[in-house]
Order: sequence, then structure tokens, then C-alpha cells
Amino acid sequence: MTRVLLFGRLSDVAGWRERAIDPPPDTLAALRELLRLEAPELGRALEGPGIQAAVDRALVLGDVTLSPGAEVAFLPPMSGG
Amino acid sequence: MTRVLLFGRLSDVAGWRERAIDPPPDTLAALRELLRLEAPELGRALEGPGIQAAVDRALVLGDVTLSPGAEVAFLPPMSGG
Amino acid sequence: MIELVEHPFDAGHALNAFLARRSETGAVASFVGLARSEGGWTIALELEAYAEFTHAGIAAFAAAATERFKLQDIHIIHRLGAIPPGDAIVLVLTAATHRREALDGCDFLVDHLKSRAALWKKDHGRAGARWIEPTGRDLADAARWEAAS
Amino acid sequence: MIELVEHPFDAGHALNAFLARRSETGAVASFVGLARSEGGWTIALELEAYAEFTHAGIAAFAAAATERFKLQDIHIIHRLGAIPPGDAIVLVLTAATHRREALDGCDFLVDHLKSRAALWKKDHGRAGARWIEPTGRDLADAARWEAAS
Repeated sequence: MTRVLLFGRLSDVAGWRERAIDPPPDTLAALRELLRLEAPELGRALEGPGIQAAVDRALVLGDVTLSPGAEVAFLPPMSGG
Repeated sequence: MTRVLLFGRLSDVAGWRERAIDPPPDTLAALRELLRLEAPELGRALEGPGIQAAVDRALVLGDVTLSPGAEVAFLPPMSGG
Repeated sequence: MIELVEHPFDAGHALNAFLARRSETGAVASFVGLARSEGGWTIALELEAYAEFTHAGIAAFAAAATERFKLQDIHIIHRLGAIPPGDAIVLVLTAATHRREALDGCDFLVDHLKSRAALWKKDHGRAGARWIEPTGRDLADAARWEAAS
Repeated sequence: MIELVEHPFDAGHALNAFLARRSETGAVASFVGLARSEGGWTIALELEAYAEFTHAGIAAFAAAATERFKLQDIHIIHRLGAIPPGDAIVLVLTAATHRREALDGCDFLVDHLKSRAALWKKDHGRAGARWIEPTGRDLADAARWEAAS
């Protein structure tokens, strides 16, 4: 089972903030494809400028392998303070 | 009567912080000369680097005329905070 | 110390606690960011975080600031959830021997919190809600610490 | 508001009072300067002022800061007399719409208080007493606001 978290405007686009996906995809690219097929608008938003991905709470660049219990978060440009 | 105020290390050099001088000197230069004759060490300190003079609470450069009731302050380099 | 809190916090109390027992500190700088009303248009700001990930990210640049500016201590409080206008969003406190280090360290932390901490800010206004993204100035402010290092 | 006080003051209380009722302020920066113990060598600092002259001089550069950094408000408290290590000497508070103005305004005021306010500081130490004059760094810090303007 892969846990997927959306932050900021991404959760507004998707209509959810957190989801479990089972069976778990093997790679980040496979997860993106799965989300895109189900909801094209979210798929596009995830590819948008400044969106970062974190796997098990570490930022990743490009594609990576996902362990079966991975936590994947998609992060829009950060804006605190 | 001229009121003379010394601040910071100048009052340590002179041994006083505030004095009334009567009859009042006509100019700042005359006041400096009077103080120098009485206490050469203070006279030298007043000519030292970074010492400013204020007459009636306004900084002055060079010599100026003093009114009979003037307040003259000698200010070493400022150091607050 | 880094705190992410869901409730209003007392900035003055935090400042006094930070100032206590500091016989070798010459300078404490602080910054408070507040929610603005924008002439009545903003009803509330909403701040979202990614819990431990956010905390760890802030801790990383706090450690960088400590090293770079030789800070003796840092305290950051960032509020999450709905924040009405006039309330404090964030407090940053830095302590150092001399003023320049305390002021520059505070400035560095504020710039990094603005565009490099895992926080997302939504403006709930009379005209609707929108997510706020960092401005060009926010990004340039954070980048200046790289150019200067 | 500019205050010269002969007694300890409560920086946290002043910060909270300054933060109250600020629905259009986005940023409050502050600085607290403290007396250092210097490893036990300093018994107390003594701060001397020239009353109204000192107040007027500080008011003049506070007005310059307000104009230059578009500050909404300033509060300065400077303590006079004998100040033991660990006690606050000075508090500077600035309020602005955005963070850069509040931070730079605070920085400007601190630099000017250090070498351009009519204040004189004496260090009463175990090894005797000496008047402290501004360092080269203090003078350079104040001068950088002229070069940049």
C-alpha cells in the first residue's frame, strides 16, 4: 500500500488530501501515471512548474523506486511566514 | 552665567560634570581658553579627536558667539546600544 | 527550538523567556510576521504543514544559520491552521554576542521560512480563497544568501 | 515613541503592546541589546545621556528611518544609569507592511543608536572602569546607510 499526500493547491485540484493506493506502484513514474489516468487535471498539476515530490520524507528528483509501504508527497512552491 | 556640561570621559578628566562660569565668556573660543588655562589636561582633551561641542543643545562647528545664559556641552564620540 | 503550533502564541512571553539568563549574549534580534486584513478583504490565512518533514527542513536551515552567523541560540514558532488578521503567524528569535550576527541570522531565517520551509498559505477572503505562492521578491531574498556565501 | 528610562524595562511586555491592534501590519522586527558579563569581568555598564538633546537626536534619525523604510511605527526604549550583565540596555521595535522594510528599518536604527545617539557607555569591571568608544565596525556599520542611499 502506497500512501499519497497532496499539499496546498494540489489537494484542491484533486478533491482529496491523503489516499492509500493498493496494490502499490513500483516506481514514482508508475504512481504519477496511475494518478493521471484516473484524474487528468491532477496529473497535469503534478507536472506543473515548481512541484516537488518527497518519498518517505526526502525530496527526490526524477524517477525513483518505491518500497511497498512508501509515503509519497507532492509539494507546490513553499510559502510560509 | 555660562553653563558648561561635560560628558563621558571628559568629566573624568575634569573631575566635574557641570559648572556655572561667571562672568560669561563671549565666544566658544574664549570659553575653551578659560578652561585650558585653569586645567591644561581638560583643555587638551577638549581639542582631542572626535570631541563635538553643542551650544544651547545644537551641535556647532568652529567658533560661535555665546549668549550670556548659554549652555555649552562637550561631547566625546557617542557610544550607545 | 522549533515549534509548529495550532493555536495563538504569546510573542512577548517567548521573547522574555529567550532573554532570561543570558549573561554572555549581547544581542537578540526578533521578527514577528502577522496576518494582514488587507482593508477587510482577508477573513483568515490558513497555514498548512507536512509535520515532521516541515520541522526537519526548518531545523536544517536553522543549523546552517547557527554555523554561518555564530548564533548562540534560535527559537522559531510557526503557527498552523486558520489565522485571523492581526494575529502572529511566525516568531523568529536569534541570540549572538554581537548585533550584526543576531540581525543577519534573523534576516536569513525569515527569508528561508518565506520560500524554503514546507509550508503552504491560503488566503480566505471575501472574494474567495486562493493559495499564495512565493513572489519573485521572496525567491530573490532567499537566493541572496547563496550569492553572498 | 522614544523612551530614555533609568530602570529595568520589560521587553516582552513592550513587544506585545506594540503588536496589539495591527490589522494592516505584516512585519514587526525587534532588537534587544544586552549587557554582557565578559566571563565575569564586567560588573556593570553605565549609560549616560544628555536628556532632551539625546532624545531629539534619536527622534531625528527615527524620522529618517520612518521615511526611508516606510515604517508604520517605531518604539525605542534605551536604559540609562548602571546596568548589570544580563539586563537589556536597548529595545528597538519597527512595524511595516512587509518584512524587508521592518528588518532594514530596525537594522538602521540599531546602527545609528550605536554610534550616532548622544549616549556614552562606561564599563565598570573588576580591572577598573573605562569609557567605551565606538569601534571601527560601529562607524562603518552606520556609514553604510549613507553609501546605499
